Order: sequence, then structure tokens, then C-alpha cells
Amino acid sequence: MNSDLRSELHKKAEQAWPDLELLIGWQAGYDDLHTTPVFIRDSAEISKLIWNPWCTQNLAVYVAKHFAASSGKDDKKIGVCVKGCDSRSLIALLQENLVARERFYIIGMPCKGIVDLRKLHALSGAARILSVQVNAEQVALKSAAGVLHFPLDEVLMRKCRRCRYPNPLIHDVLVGDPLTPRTDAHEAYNDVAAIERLSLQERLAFWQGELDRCLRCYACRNACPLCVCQDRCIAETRDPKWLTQYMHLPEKFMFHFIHALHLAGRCTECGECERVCPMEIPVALIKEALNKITLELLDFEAGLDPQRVPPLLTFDAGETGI
Amino acid sequence: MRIGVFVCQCGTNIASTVETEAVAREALQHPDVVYATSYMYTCSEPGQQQIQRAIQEENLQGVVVAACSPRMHEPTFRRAVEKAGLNRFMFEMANIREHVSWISNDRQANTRKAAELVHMAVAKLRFNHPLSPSRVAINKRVLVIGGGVAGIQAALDCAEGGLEVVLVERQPSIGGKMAKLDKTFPTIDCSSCILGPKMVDVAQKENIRLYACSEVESVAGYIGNFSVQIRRKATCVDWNLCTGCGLCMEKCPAKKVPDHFNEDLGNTRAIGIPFPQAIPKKATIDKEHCRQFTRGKCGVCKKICPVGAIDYEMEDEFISEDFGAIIVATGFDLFDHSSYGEYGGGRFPDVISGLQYERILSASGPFGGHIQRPSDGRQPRNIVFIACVGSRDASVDRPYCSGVCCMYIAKQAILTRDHLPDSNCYVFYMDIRSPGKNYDEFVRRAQEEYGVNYIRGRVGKIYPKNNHLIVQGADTLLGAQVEVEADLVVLATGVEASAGARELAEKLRISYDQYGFYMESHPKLRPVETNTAGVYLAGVCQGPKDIPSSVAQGSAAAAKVQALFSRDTIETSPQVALVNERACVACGKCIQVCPFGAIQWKELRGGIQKAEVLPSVCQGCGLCNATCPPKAVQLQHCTDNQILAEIDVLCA
Amino acid sequence: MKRRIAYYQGCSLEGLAIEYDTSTRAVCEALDVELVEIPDWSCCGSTPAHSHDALLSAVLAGRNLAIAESTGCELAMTPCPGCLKSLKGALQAFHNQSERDVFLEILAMPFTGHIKAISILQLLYEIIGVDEISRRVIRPLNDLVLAPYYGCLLSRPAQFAEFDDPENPISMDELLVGAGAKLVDFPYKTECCGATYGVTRNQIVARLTGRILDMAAGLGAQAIVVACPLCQQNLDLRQSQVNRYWKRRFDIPVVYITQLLGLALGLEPEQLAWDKLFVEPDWPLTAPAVERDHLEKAQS
Amino acid sequence: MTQSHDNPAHKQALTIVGFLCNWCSYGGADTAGVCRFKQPTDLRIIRVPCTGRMDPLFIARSLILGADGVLVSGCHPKDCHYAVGNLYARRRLEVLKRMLPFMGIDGDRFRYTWVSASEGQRWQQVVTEFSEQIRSLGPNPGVTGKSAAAATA
Repeated sequence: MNSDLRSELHKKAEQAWPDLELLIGWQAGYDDLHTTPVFIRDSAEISKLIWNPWCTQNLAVYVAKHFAASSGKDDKKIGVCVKGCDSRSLIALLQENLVARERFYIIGMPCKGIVDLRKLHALSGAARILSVQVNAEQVALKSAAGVLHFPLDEVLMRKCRRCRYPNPLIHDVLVGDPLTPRTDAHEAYNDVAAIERLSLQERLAFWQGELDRCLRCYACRNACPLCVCQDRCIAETRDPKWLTQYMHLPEKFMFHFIHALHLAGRCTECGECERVCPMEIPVALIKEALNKITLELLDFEAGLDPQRVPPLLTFDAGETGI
Repeated sequence: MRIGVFVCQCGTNIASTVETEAVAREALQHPDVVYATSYMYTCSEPGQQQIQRAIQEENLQGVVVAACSPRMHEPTFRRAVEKAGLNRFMFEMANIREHVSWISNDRQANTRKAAELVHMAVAKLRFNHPLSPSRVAINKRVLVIGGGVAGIQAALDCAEGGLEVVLVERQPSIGGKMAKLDKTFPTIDCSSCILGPKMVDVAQKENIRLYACSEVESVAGYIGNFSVQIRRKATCVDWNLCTGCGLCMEKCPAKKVPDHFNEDLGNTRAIGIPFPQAIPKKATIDKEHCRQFTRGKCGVCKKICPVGAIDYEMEDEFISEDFGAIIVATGFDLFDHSSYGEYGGGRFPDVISGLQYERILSASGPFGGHIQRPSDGRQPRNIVFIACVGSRDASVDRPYCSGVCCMYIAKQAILTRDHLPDSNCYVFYMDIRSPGKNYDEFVRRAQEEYGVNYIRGRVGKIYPKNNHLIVQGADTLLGAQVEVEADLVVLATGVEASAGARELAEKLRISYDQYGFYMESHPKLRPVETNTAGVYLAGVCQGPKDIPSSVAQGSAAAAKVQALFSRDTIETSPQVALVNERACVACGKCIQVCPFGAIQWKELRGGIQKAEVLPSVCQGCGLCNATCPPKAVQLQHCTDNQILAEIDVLCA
Repeated sequence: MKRRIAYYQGCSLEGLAIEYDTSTRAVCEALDVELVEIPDWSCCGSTPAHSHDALLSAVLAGRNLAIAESTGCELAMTPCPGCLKSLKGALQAFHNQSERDVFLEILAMPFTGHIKAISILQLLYEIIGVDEISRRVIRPLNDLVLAPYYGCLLSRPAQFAEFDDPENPISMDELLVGAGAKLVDFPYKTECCGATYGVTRNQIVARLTGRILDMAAGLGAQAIVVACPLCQQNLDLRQSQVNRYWKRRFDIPVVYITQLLGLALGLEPEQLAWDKLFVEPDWPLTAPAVERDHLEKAQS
Repeated sequence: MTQSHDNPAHKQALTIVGFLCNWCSYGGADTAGVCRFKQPTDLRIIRVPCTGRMDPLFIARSLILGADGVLVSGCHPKDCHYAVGNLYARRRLEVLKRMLPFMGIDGDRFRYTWVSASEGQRWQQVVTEFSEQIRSLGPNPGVTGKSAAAATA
């Protein structure tokens, strides 16, 4: 099935190519478990494109950070492949006029879920993974220790278990048929609620434990499609000087407050910040908690309707209760 | 940076609960502080000299004064340090009086708090930079909104001073409410006889351009450089051609059109000039009643007009004009008494408003100046006036005093007794408010000379009986109920904010109170200024007042404009936002949130876009600064670094 | 569908105003409203209680509402405006954050506060509606000229009554017009009847009710229509006192709105306790009933 | 006013950071001073032009560094000197207030409110209430405390 979709992807990319100057998609990585972004500038390379449950990267990250300001030659566009969740990042960028819709050709990929490598490794234990087979429901994991079978759901990313938008909300062309959203999706804010059930002291202790590991490598920031400040991030500037280079807890807390509050009312929960964290800190939870707040307080979810203005960039004189 | 700290004792105001010497001593511990002292009255002449001497002798680059609120003396000290050669923004104040010595008697805690506030001020000052104001040219044209007596006075005074004036009036004629009055208190001189010549002056002054039947559509810009769009509403008569001959009005077949100028007491035609003294004396079509519009055919006026001025196709026209200042004189409306169910709620034709009675009294009114009842034209014998209808009554959300009703009732009662010596006049009042030159004497004349019966008390009920109106009330002086069999009841309807006042305020960005009256800058000391520089107030739009006060405010507003325009340029505050272009990531969020449209795109070489603040438009609120993710926009004199420095003193 | 409404009768309607009770029950039945009498109802907390202690009054009324809630009804109706005011006072105490705890503590019964207290006028005018009632009229009050008199409490204080216009109420007017009557434009709709001064200083009542009777007579009303037991008592029972005081010969029946509507709905005078009035109408109570079909034809 | 604020025995050094808009609340605090309305002494006021200037990060930073309380006060909604600054601010501040407890910081340590320049009495009440609230919460362990539980014990 994946090979069918892959050839459909190739065919649709070929069809679109005359209007494109660049196509961003996924290609095979150094082994079967890894994919890596590919930037195609020559139609001959279209065959490199792949589509499978390992295509984890949110390619929208390149859109605002690298290509928003560039203007196309001869009105040619930039093609970009997006999953359902990735498409919300694009919409969020459109909501803030950070990209122009007409600059992009969006190839939508209905997605049944992406495999979480960390979960796979956890399941295989110490044994090296030799290969993994994925079909509709099952995962067959072959390691030095033998073959193990798991339900697919067990190895999906956290975000996929509560996915409500398997189909891209915005696209120029769709590869494959639209999928029916899963009916057994976890509650959107299950994981946030789990933290909320802790006492205040326990929560502080939890975050002290997690954030203490932070190296301030800024990978979470760089992987975020909506962190558009890039190297002007106030975590690093001297003027104004919000943070020192001192590696202690207040500075680490402060950095994550900056990252999260800059995403309040904007984060589309693609989960990339958490995936790329080398210290496996659940940093996406902070943004999810803020999303829960903006939903409850201001009835807003980022990345759904391109016309809506993010709630902290506007006001309502008549609103009450705050 | 070499910093000097001056701790004021304010006599005993501060020194009695703060150890100022200790505060000064502790200040010397902070980095960059090279001089610290305490003094009896720092704001006094010797106190200021002490600062100036220290600047010179100690070579100070920055000064902190710990004293009263900066809202009190910041300008004083800024001037003082400037005289000694420092930039006025190399100065900070610590508020150790209003925020410390006056709110607690705990000497120890106060001293610690004062020392910390000084520390914060020093920490902030270390991030201060010299700032200098920029200057922008002033466009010396003035817009007056509203052509009542206040607006007329303001326009004439400005024009007299040689300024170019544009006067915008919503109605077809200027004159406002005063044009509807019969006589004025306390002199009983004819209203239109004193207002008329001023209206004519407006029409004749070459440097006043009058836009009647027009409204302000939008306002952009700032003091010295406002850009205003004016909507000229379609009158369906080409005013360049109309001679005001009135033929159209004579021949118009629509005869049952409520006469708004006469407060709907009579009828007029669907085309015409609102009243004989109208300025401009031009005809207007009332589309709501004109048969050409309601039935699609008629065309009588078009046929009859000798100059061919009628144009049914006319549409609203928009014009843009630039001004350096704006005077708002939009006046008021009368409270609608239909919310008083106990007075009939508008059901009884012979219970009328004060302004309706003015029209009845007026010789140019619906009954030619003969006092008669609207219902049957009968001459009334007993007339009851009820004060405070829509004033001083929280139950209708009008707790304020309208200020003029006591006087206009006295006037109307006197005029009634004059016209109809056999009549009986009764005034139900709560208190008599007559603080004005010859005002109280006037009310006394009504009572003593004209025999008007003043009854102190409220009226509880009015109901019709046998072609009379029974007025039931209390006489609180006698402690008894009274009933008057009246023929006519005049309600002294109060003053309320003009319809549309709030919308106009939003356009002008001036504030208004809960009742829609515009807010002056300071209730005592800046009565005609608003908090938006370059916008001034005159007349009742700012709050209820009588004609003399309205005229005085019109003149005052004109004087303010003249003072502003006596210079060619104005200084703009340098406490504005500034973009660090290298840090700007062109996300546009600052442009999106700026309440003043003060930030725009700027294109650098290579088509790179950056945000740019227009310093003359920026009001310095800092919303952009708070919004900017990379903090590329910094509000000068209140930068992130300055606030962070203050926080760090307290928390780090 | 039959409406189920809790019914609070109150003390007046047991005694002097029994005709109000009888006619209310009869009219409600005719209009398919099931009145669920509040079991073991007690004093509403009126004058003797509320002039002593507002909380006592609120809890007394609250007890009746709490029982009414237990019957499963969402509305509690009482014809007496005095009772209505007490019942509303209980709800107000309950909904006032600062009073609620002590209110519930004294009440010592389960109470959710969801129940609403309404008057018979509110039931007829707002819940059933003029249209439905006039559709059911089979004996229109064709030739009657009436003066509707509301008194002080039915629509006032406005924020408390939350019903009709406080100065110029019209609910009873519209119900009577819907039943085919003609009305005089009655300026004394909400004037004071003297209320309980009838007991202590009846000259005040004589003076005040005299004015009301005089106005009604002057306007040619054949009856004054009321919805309050106290108004009715002062105007009807004391009419002879008024006549002595004013040296007049008023002879105006003072009838309950429910009695008149009952006639219009085709009920017999006995079902509506017409015989309990002191001033008897000099006009026939039962004009010939009109055939329903015929009436509908006439109306359409 | 009670004298309890003036009795050093009751004192326990607290740091409450106040961010007040220049036009309304700073004036309100001045008014309270002019009227000699006695208040607790723990508050240190930082003057900002408008609550719209308040980046929630300033508050976060104060609390992370160990401020015991943060009080933000501005013009009443619709009375903003800059028309709408406080309308933006109230959304941003409320979001922060709800986020703080998720990170283990007591949301009761932060309050935002609206006090006009004439409301000296209200200002006294706000400061008194908030200071008492912070006093009852005790010192803020910040985020550095070795064990949060130990710090509050």
C-alpha cells in the first residue's frame, strides 16, 4: 500500500513540477527507521521522495524560517509535503501573515500515524533493532533477540494517539484518499490533565527534575515551525538581556517560559520540540497546557482557520470574566 | 556612569517616617553611585541648586531623586538637570513619599523600602540613554466639529485670529440647540437675535468653510497633522445652485412631514430650509418622506426650482482635509422622557419636553408664539413644570444634574405669566440650582414678581381626567400630598450626551465618561484639553452647562489652538518605540497590535522588510514592545533592560 | 399537554378571598393546567413575619417552595401578590451568596432554588398566553365595560416583580380584551388602595379607595377587575364604609380577573363563587354561550 | 486602619513586585498616599506606561527568581489611556495566571487588577488584600529550592 502511495506521490509531484522551483519532502535516511528531509531542485530527484510511518519531520519548519521572504522566479512555487498535523502549522503561519499562501504548493498526505522511535527502542529492550514491518494494525519488530509483534497504536507518537486531523486541512493536491479520523482518539489534553492532578509541589518537583536536564541546546526552538525569531531569539541576545549563560534552574525555567509563552495561542502541537529534545524532556506538554488554556479561555485553537487572528494579538472589548 | 542620589526629606513629610540619611548612605553602596545626600526640600530653589552644583563638581552623568511622585515633580527635576548640562532623560525618581512615607508609620520598614526603591531607580538609570525630542511642522488649519453656539464661538475666534477653519455640522443648519430657544435666561433676550448675527458671521468669514449636513467619517494622524475624512451627506439639492428662495418648500405636496426643528410639534414639507434664519440657507430633501423616494414619482420640486438645483440621484460625498488641531463641540441631546411611565411615558400629548415648550413660546414656532396645547390648541390655564426629569435620578441612569433646567423652567414660567397673565404656573422642584451671575435673583423674580408657585417635591403621577391632566405630587415642605389640575405639563427634560458621541470619541481617540460626555484632561486645570494632544473640547459635549459657559469654552478652546499654532513646529516626546532593524524578524505583530497605526513597513535594500516606528505618531504605550517576540522594538526610557534591572534588584 | 404547576393558596384565599381560590382553580382546570397543591403548606412569611425579621419571612416562604420542589414542579403559582412577594423573597435570599448559607441552615430541607414563583396573572398572560385563552372563549364578555385595577404589588418594584410595566401594566387589560370586554382608560391602575390600613385606620382606606371608585364610576365602568385579595377587600367589602365617608352611593362590583375569565370560558357563576361578592353585579352573569364554531368563524 | 502593618513583630520580609500603569493605577497609588491610606509595606512599584507594556515574561521572571508576589494594575477596561492596551493585557495576563500552576508556581502569587487614578481607597484595599494573601502563602521557594515540598514545609 505504501508503495502505491509512493508512486502516486511521485506522479503528482511530476505533474506539479513545471510550476515548482523547489520541492520539500522526505527521503530515506541511513536505515529503515529514519527518514530525512529532501530538497528537490531537479525533477530527476523526485524519485527520492518517500512516504511511510517514519516520515516524522514537520517540513513546515522550513517554510517560514527559510523561504517566506524569498520571491519565486517566474512565479514558480515551493512545493511542500505535509501531514494533517503539519498542515496546521502552515495555517498558523498563514494566520500571522508569515507566509503567503500563493507562494506554496501544498502536497497533502493523509496520515494514519507516525511511529515513535523511542517507544520502539523501549519495547525492544537492549536488543538492536534489525528491521520493522508495519501493516495496517500491527508492527513486527525484528531484533537480535527475535521477532516481537505489537499493535501499531502502541508505538505511535503521543500526538497520533489523540489525532483529530489525519487529513491535511489545507492542500493543493492530496496523495491517497482522505482518511476517517479515528474514533478512539485519546482526549486532547489527557497528558496535561495527568500533570494537573499532581499537587503544586509535585508539579514543581516534576519540572525541576525535567528541566534540570535541559542543556539549552535550543533544538526544541529550532525544530519549531512557529519560532520565527531564529538567531534573534531573546534567549541568546545581549540587548535586551533576558537570560545569562549561567546553567542553573531559573535560567532553564525562564527559557522554557519564553519558548512556551511565545507560542501561546499559536502552537499547533506538532510535537517536534519534544521529539528533537536530546534529553527527552516533555517540553511539548507546556505548550499543550497553554493551548488548553487558550481553548478554555478564548475559544481558540491554532492552525484551523486561516482567517482567524491568534487571540493574544487581538482583543475583545466586550469579553468578561478576565 | 557617575550617578548622584538626592534623598528629599520633604520637610517632615518623608523624614518623619523614613531615615533619609540612612537611605542616602545605603545608596553609596550601589555600583556607579559616587554621590549621595539628603536634603530638606529638594524641589526648592536651593535644593535644585544643590543638584546642579553636584552635577558640576562631581561630574555626574545621571541623577536619582528620591522624593514625591514623579507625576508631581519629574518635569521640575528634569528641567533642573538639563540646566546643569545633563540630558533630561538621564534622571530617575524614586517615589518615597506617596508610596512610602505617607502610607505607613513603620520607620524601619519604610526606610528599607525607600532604600530599595532608590536601588531600583539607580539600576534603571544605568540603562538610560540621552534622548532628544524631534520636531514636526504644524498644519495651521483647525477643524471644528459641531455648529452650536460653542462651535460657532470657537470657529469665529479662530477665524478672527487668521486661522483657516473648517466647521462641520451634522444638521442642515448651524445654530444647534440655541437656535431653537425662544429667550435666554436671566436677561430674557431673544435667543435668535443674539445667535443670528454670529451665524451670519460664520457664513461671511472668508476663512471659515462650512460643511453642513456633514459628519466626520474618520480621523488619522496626530497633533499638528490630523487627516480627516468628512462625509457630506446627500441633500439632493445642489447647494452651489440653490438660492434659498423657498419655492420648493411652498410647492412640495408632502405636507405631513414631522417638523424636527419644531421638536415634532408641527408639520413641514419634505423639502425645505429648517428655519428662516438657517445658515446655510439652502434646501434639503428629507428622503424618508419625499414622495420621489417613497413612491418613486413626484418631481414637483425639480420642476419648480428656478435654478435646477434638485438632484434626486445625489450620493454621499467624501472629502479629505488636513488639520493641525480639532475642536469638538458636538453638544447634547435632550433626555427622552418616555422612560418615565408615571408621567405617561410619552402617551399624553399635553405632557411635553422643555425644548418643545421653547418652540411653543417662540414667535417662529409652530403656534406663532401663542401658548396652546398640542392636543387641541386650547390655551392652557394651569401649567405645571416638573424639574429633574432625566437628571439627578439614578433609576434612569442619569444621576448628574443637568445644570440648566432650574433656570430654564424659571424663564419659561416667567414668559408664560407674561404671555398669559391669567394663567397659574406651578414648578415642582427638588432643589433650585442657580449659581450664576444674576441667576438666583432671576428665580426669585419668578417667585415673587411673577407669582409662580414653587412646590418642593417630586411628582408621582400624571393622569388625564376630563380633558385635564391631574398632577399628583408631594409638597415636602408642607409634608402633604398635592394635586394640580393642569392643562399643560412641561417636563424639564435633562441633558444627555449627543447621539453618536461615543462613536465620534472612538474616531478621535478621546475618552468619555459612562454617560458619553467627553473627558477633559484635568477636571480643574485642563478643562478644554483632552488626553489626545491637539483635540480640544467646547460646550456641553464635555458636560452639562449653560450658554455663557459654552461660549466661554468655545473661546478657551480657540485660545488653546491659537497658542498651539503660534509655533511652527511641535516637540514630540522621545519616549517612543524604536526598532532595532538587525533584530527585527519582520513578523509584523507590532504593526498588527499598534493602537495608533504608528508602525509601518520599511523596505531595505534587497527588498528586505523591517518594521519602522513613526515617532510623531507613536504615543509610547509599549504594546509593540510587549508583543515583539525577539524584542526588536524597544520603548525608549522603558526598555526591557530597564525593567529587568528593576526586577533584578528586587528578586535576584 | 397538561401543565403541572405547584399551587400556593395562602391564607387570604382560604377565608375572605375564597372566591379567588375557587375561580382560580376552576379557570386553571378549564385551561388544562393541573394545580398541585403544595402539601402541608404553611404561612408565606407575610406581614407578621417580615415586619419582624426578613430572614424568618424568607425561610417560612422557603419551606413552602422546598416542598413545592419536591412535587417535581418547576413553577409555583400563587394568586395573592403578598404571598408572591414572600416567595420571591425566599428565592432572593437563596440566590444571595451572603445569605444562602444561613438561609439553608435554618431551612434544614433540601432546596435547589430552581423553582420559579409566579402570579396567576403571569401564568395566564405569559405562560398560557392571551391568544390561547381567547381561542377558548365561548361566552365573550361582549357588552361589559371594565376598569382593570392592579394595585401596588403586581408589577412593582420592577426589579422584584419582573413582570409587566411597573407604571402602566397591561397584562390584565389584554386578557380582558382577549375575553371580549371593553375597557376604560383607567388612570388609577396602580394607585394605592390603602392596603392594611383598612384594619388600623380605615379612614385612609376610605379616602383612597373612594378616589379609585370615583374614577371608575366617572369613566362608566360596570366593574373593577382586580387580582389581589387585599385590593378586592378594600374596594368591595369596604364600599359601604366609603359611601358613608364620601356621602356617595357607589355600587360597583369588584371582581377577580379569574371570575370574569371563568365566565368567558363558559363556566357557571356557581363554579366561580360569584355569590361571595358584597357588591353584586347588576348585569347578567351569563350571556348566551356562543357556539365554538361560530366564534372561531367570527374571529377569523 | 489597624496598626498591625506597623508592628515589626508581625514582619517577615516579603518581596512583592508591582507593575503599575502610569495613567491610572500609579495615580491611584499616589492618591492613596495623598489621602494617607495606610498600607502594608511589602510592595515595590515599577512604573510602566500601560499594562499593554507588560510582557507576561516580566512576571514569570520575577516569580522564577523568587518574588513572593507580583501585582499588575492598570486602567479599567475601556478607560485605557491608550484605548486598548489593557484589553490586550488582560488576555495575556490571564493566560499566564492559568499557566503558572501548571509549572508548579502558585497562581495566587500573581494578581492583576484595574484601579483608576481616583480610586485611592480601592488601591489601599487591593494592596492590603494582596499583601495578606502573599503573607498567608509564605515565601516563594522559587524554582531553585532543592525540594519544593521542603521549602514550603
